[in-house]
Amino acid sequence: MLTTFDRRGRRPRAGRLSAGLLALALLVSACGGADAADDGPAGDPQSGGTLAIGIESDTDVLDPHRAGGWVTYRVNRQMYEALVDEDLSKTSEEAPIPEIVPGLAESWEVSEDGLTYTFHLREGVTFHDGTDFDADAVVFNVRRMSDPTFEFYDDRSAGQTVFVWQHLQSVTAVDPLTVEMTMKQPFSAFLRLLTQGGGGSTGIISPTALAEYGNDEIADHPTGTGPFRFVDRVRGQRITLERNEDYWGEKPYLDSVVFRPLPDPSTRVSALRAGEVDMIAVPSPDSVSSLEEAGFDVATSAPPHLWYLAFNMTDPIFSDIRVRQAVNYAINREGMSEDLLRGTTNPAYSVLPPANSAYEASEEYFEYDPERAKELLAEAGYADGFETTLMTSVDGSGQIVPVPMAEYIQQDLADVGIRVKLDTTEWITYLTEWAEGIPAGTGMAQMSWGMTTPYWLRNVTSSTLQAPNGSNVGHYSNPALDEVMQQAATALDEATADELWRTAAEIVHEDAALAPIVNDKAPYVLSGDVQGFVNPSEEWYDLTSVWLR
Amino acid sequence: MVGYLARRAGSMILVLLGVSVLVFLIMQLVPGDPVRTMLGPTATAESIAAVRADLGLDQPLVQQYVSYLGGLVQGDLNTSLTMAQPVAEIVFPKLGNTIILAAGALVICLVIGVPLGVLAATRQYSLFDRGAMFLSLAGASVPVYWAALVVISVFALELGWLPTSGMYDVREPGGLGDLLRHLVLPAATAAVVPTAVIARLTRSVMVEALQQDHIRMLRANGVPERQIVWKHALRNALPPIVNIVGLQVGYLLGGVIFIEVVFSWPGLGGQLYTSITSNDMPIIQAGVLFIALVFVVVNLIADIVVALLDPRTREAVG
Amino acid sequence: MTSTTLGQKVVSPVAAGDTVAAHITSRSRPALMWRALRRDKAAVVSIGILVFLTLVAVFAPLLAPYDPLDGDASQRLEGIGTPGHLLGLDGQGRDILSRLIYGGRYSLTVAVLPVLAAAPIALLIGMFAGYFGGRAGNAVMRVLDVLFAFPVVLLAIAIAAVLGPGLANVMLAIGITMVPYMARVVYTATVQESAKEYVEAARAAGATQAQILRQQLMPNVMSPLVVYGTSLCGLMIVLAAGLSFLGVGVTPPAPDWGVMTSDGRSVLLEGYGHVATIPGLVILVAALAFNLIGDGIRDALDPHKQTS
Amino acid sequence: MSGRDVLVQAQDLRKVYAKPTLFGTGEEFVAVQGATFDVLRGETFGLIGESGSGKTTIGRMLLRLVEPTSGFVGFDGHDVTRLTPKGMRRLRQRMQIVFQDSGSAFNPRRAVGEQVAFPMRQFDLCPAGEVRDRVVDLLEHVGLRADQADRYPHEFSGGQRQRLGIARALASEPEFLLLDEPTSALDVSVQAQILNLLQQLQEERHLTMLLITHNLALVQHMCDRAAVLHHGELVESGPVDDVFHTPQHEVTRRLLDAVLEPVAA
Amino acid sequence: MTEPLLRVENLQTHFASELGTIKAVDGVSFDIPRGGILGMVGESGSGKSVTGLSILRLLGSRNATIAGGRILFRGEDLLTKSEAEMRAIRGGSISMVFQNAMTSLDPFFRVGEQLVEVLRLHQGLSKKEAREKALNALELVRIPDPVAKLKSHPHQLSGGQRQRVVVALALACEPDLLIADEPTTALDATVQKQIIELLQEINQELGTAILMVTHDMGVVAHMCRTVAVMYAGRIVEHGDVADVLRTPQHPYTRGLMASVPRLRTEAAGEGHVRQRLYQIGGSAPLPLRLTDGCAFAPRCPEVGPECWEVDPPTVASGAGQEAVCHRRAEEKAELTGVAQHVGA
Repeated sequence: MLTTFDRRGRRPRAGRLSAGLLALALLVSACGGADAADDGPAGDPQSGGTLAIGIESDTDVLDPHRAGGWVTYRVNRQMYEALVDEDLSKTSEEAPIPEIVPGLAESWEVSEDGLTYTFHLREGVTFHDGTDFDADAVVFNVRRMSDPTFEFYDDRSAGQTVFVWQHLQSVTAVDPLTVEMTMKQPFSAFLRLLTQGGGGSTGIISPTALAEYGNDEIADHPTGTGPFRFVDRVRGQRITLERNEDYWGEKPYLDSVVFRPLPDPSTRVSALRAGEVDMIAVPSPDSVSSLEEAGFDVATSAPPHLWYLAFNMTDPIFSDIRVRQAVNYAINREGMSEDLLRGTTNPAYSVLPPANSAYEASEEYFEYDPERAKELLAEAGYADGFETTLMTSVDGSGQIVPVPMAEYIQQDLADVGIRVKLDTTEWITYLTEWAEGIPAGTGMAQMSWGMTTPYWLRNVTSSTLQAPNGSNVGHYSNPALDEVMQQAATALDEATADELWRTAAEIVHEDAALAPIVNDKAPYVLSGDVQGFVNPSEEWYDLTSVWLR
Repeated sequence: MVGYLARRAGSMILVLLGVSVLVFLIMQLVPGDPVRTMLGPTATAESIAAVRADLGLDQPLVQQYVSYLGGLVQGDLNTSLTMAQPVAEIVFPKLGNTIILAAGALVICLVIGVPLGVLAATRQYSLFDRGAMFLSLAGASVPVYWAALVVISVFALELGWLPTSGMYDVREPGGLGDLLRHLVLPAATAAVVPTAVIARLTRSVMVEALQQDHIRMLRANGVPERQIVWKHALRNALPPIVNIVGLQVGYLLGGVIFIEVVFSWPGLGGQLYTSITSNDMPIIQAGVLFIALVFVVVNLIADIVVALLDPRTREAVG
Repeated sequence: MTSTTLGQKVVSPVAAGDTVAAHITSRSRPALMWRALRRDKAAVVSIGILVFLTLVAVFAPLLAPYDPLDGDASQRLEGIGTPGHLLGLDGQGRDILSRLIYGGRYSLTVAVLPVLAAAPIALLIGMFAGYFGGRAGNAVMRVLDVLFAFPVVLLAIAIAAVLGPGLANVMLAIGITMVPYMARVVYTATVQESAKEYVEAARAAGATQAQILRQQLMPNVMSPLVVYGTSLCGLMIVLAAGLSFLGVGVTPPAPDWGVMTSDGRSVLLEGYGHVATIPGLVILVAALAFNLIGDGIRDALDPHKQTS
Repeated sequence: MSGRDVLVQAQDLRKVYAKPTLFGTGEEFVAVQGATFDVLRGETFGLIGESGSGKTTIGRMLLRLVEPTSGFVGFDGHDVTRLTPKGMRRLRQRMQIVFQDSGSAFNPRRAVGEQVAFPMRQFDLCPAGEVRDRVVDLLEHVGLRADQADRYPHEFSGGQRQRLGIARALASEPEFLLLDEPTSALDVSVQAQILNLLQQLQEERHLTMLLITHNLALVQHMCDRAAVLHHGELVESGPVDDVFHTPQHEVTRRLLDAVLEPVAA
Repeated sequence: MTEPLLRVENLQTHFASELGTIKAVDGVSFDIPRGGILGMVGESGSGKSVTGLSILRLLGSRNATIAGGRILFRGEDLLTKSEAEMRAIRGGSISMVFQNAMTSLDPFFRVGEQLVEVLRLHQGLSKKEAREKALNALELVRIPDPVAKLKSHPHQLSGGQRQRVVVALALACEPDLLIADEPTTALDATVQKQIIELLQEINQELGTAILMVTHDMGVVAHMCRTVAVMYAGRIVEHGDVADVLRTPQHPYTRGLMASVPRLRTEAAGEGHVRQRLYQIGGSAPLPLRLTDGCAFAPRCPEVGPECWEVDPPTVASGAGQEAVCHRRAEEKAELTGVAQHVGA
């Protein structure tokens, strides 16, 4: 959905008043003077101002290599850049998958055999501390993440970014502006992974700063090359960034950006309503329409996000494909998206999220059909249903509103005779338990995840990545799928790879190995003053284009 | 006095040691692997093992505890597992914020709770007394987080008098005035339960104080009731009030979690809650230890104040 | 007997004498207490409320108009007075009234059971430390000191985090958390009672330590414990609700009142205040009732009130 | 008097308390020092002193309800201070105490009959089936009614409670009765009732009694011999007539002088 | 006849209770002349303390009411005064000391501060003047080292000293009447005697009239000029101390006098038979007054049928001694009958 630039209202007040306070409030609004709606064209972008963003949790470390999670990456991304970037200036409608564009590397070549990547670096780029950006800086950073023999090797960075560097053989500075990376095997997703930030990201840190502050302290002194530079951070209160006046590219309009962690959804919405922040992430679904009514803008997108269930293949009930299919049929994804989530998500029928080169709409799979589900259950010998457990977190990054959603599923499944108990855990604990694999006795586990590369599918279905050695938490194993995914991963060009990934996705669908539920639209709610914000097909955004009216 | 302080300090250290052992033991039992959290779902078993070894989490428990204690003695509070930042840098500012919130709440408790209790006591069984005591009980029975949201909705959104959350304006962090504006709502909400407790206690000790023989003596000497109540009876009732206020500090320090969450107050309570669930041992250890320390010190001060208030014990302390 | 004129034998007191208490009191202590409690209107109303809530919870299947777990998402968040749904529907389109009716099963259990379970433990610890004092008693009190220095809510969260969420675990967490507080009440009472002469009299009559503890002290330290425990029940409902709010409490979709409140808070400011407010008020009423009963019992146990 | 043998013997009794201050234990405080006296079988011995003179502490030490810091207590040949807990419990059957009525001498939560019965059961003095009858007998003997056995302490007046206290003390059929200010909280008319009762019982049961009081008239009325205490030390002792008529010590003289007789000037 | 300093007429003080109205003081009348000392004796619950408190209207409890009568102080009825006027009287012209010296002083304030507070309140003195007068007051009660005592806290004083301070506090504003409610009960015998002597001296030196409420006939004997014996809310006998103690008329007074153990003046000798004390059976009733008749009837050794039904009459005997008793009335009637007979 396109961001609307010209909605009325700045810092509108909430309209509903409790009866007892009506008179008082009327008095106050009379004195204060209600904000007049100032409709009209947005006008030309103008520089200046401070943008305050209410984010859904405090951020992790401001060290791009070490940091995990989207929330942190959204901050780090404004300060750090990787060799390769994604074009985030287009909405999901304009570009369902962000295009890979030059970042700190102006251009690159991949050898025929897919093993050697040569990056030609941008000239005249300096880090925020004045250090020049060059090939040595790149090598320094890559070795920090991947070379245990390196003085500044950091095992946490390595752990976070292993998905990027797992096939790296070596990295060398050919000349001050050229870096060469050699792979042990072809790795078609490599360039896309360089742009990702869900886990660790590959933003380039000033080697001078790293050497000065060390691996642990660098997070307190973020020093990158990005459009914004770090000002200060008061943990739990704010992170302030300011415009990098020396930025090599298009300079931001904003003087500064403040990220304010507001973990409680109601508080976040309140802060926006009260004008304390200009923009919030993850509004509670129920607040979206009333915020819109109150004159706020809602920017949604179609990021590579999938809220899905993994089945426990070691469970005697769920090892039966008919049961898995029945569950898939029994869930009313439309209803959940529209009624419960108030249109902040789209129903998901494909295990590959839309923002993905291999995505194709696959509605033929598992459209809501409770009768079909009952039949399948009867065939499987569960005419009277059965009892099972669904594990879910109570909150967490990208989880939307996991408990109400799980309750929704619970009710849908109850309609076809499956009696579900919910096992709810706080996010971080849940992550650990989830990563250990679905325990015996529990039939399903919920997670939300996704990447713009279809390579992601391997994470959750490959038999080699069964938990606890990977994220295939349901211990799904399908040799045919493994084979296809191996080919896809090592394919030399993206087109071939995508074709293979589509086949892989089809296998997963056929086997009903997962139950995709919804794709988040990642809504952001903005005050009418915020202009130029683009919500792209990613879990993060770029702030250089944003300006304040 | 010196001897007394030394004894109390000794027992304080024992209490704190006990607290640290307890925290350590409990946290061993909390499920969830901090390293897994740290490295995310794509991390491999080897990289996890490497980080665990790096952090010393693979050592036997006793050894972990001893080395922790060793560090503590040298003033080293370790580094947060999830935030990769020295614990002191995280815990101290947040402890400071929590203390600001607790102090704000305490001021409200005292300004409202004590007079309410005194007035109720002087009008024992009157409509005012019953009303005030009923209200204070009701206050103590309200789910705080719900009350917090109602308060935000009324005073911040409907009326727009005060900010909804946070400690400072993020765009232009102001000074004390800005802080105070942000403090009012969370402090008032946090104060509800302790105000009720203090009001009720004040009432009951004042009722007792007003029944004492010397109060009758004052009445027999024609001393005006107001002077009797506020000068003599309250002075006599003060020691138990001071004690309960000390205990309320403990409640406030640990009990403001809900307030901190709803008001996004960057305090230690909320931090500890997150850290418990993410198994961030060093933060929890330090956080709980410092809360315990503040609690113990505040109560020591309360004891000393009580002793100083009472001329019968003043010499023992002074 | 020589100089007495009236007292031929030792004379029995006559009916006109004795104290006020002797005239108005009934036979047994509990009956007396009940008599005093009955005069406390607030306590009587509170008992009525709790009895009502308990009966409603017990007969929930007969009373609830709908399944508390089954909702209709298309009607979600409809307000109070929706046809067929007196108190409206929640975020899952479930009937709030039905959930409230069933919710008592969780919330009232959470309120009462942990306190009941913690009481005997607290009694044991408190009486031991209070009566024997000395080194062992001191050691016990120092351990309690440690627990006091540990903020209650954090301790409950930590224990709940260890045990995992769920009704039973919440109760266990709350129960454990409350032991030191209840033990201190018992301890104080024990120290006070131990100094009284009836304990000395029992000792003079050859009572063993065990007899003194069980027969003499226990009945007397029970009453402050009962008073405190009753008030704690009120606090426990609120605390349990708080734990649900933090996600370490009773697990959804159980219609626990705390869960309901925390469910509703995300829409509290969106014009659907009823979802959180209705269960919030029920919690308030129930907690208040426990507190008022606690007050009532305390007053009823107060000899001054019994006789005046 | 020389014909009678010694039942209770106190020798050089000493009790030191650590003076409790607000913060832990402070300086020591000598409550009793060098108390030596004998109580002869069948007599009433008076222990006279003002408040804080240590008279109550001495009484408690005789019954070993308070552990003496040093000194010796003999009871009919037993070394009370050295008995094992079990031996001590057995001996308690023979020595009992009546407290000053402070309202707390009875457990408020148990029926008084039960409390009077306790020593009977404890010392196995009669078959379980007869306990109830014996309690009723005893209550009636001290001037209470049988139906009052099921009542609770607060339902009695001060005088009645003192009768109960006497009944309880007698329940174990003791030889020695320690009376700790038994009438100081009572009105004079009730005091007379209680004193008469005690005298009557002493005659019936050949009791040996030790009366602790500050009331000299009471001592003269009740006692054969007496000792005067001052600041924890015995300043004078002997037959009541001697002590009262030829007081040797200034303290005794002062106490005698302070007695206000209800006689018009 | 000069007007008495205090005249209490038919005072009725009632307490509401579950059992009905308790007439704690039920028609009590008495006079105290200027400089006089009246002893008011009775057992606990007889209404003697309530009488004292009623005069200053210090009953406190909400279920206590003064239901009738007049309290004339220097001719003015205290029951018609406003609360503010009463405050000026309390501690000013009438003051009161209570039973418990140990707790009658505020432990948190210095002796001097407490004296100064009262002095400034009633006499509007400057701080300095008040301090001087406070010192005078302490000197008056013969406390050793009064200058130092001004700076002492109550807990630093002995029981006797504390009671002296209480007396000083009561006398600081030189009242005309001092109501002393069992001021020596909690004190040791030696201290009791000192305080009684002190009160006597003050009475003589300053002419302060004293209402001495006590249960101790010994105290009455040693300091009072007149005595009123209360039983169940009524005065059953009053008169000069010498008369009442020597020839008590009411059976209750007689019983009271006989039941107190006395110090013998002569040695009893070895092997004497111990005498029993006289004892009044039963215990004091609750003054509910459900029926007419003598409240003492159930315990009276001389009780007759009319005692249960008819309120007893007041009988005078000798110089101002009066008792309220059917028996004495009968006897007197007989005597007068004899006298008349003789005279005729």
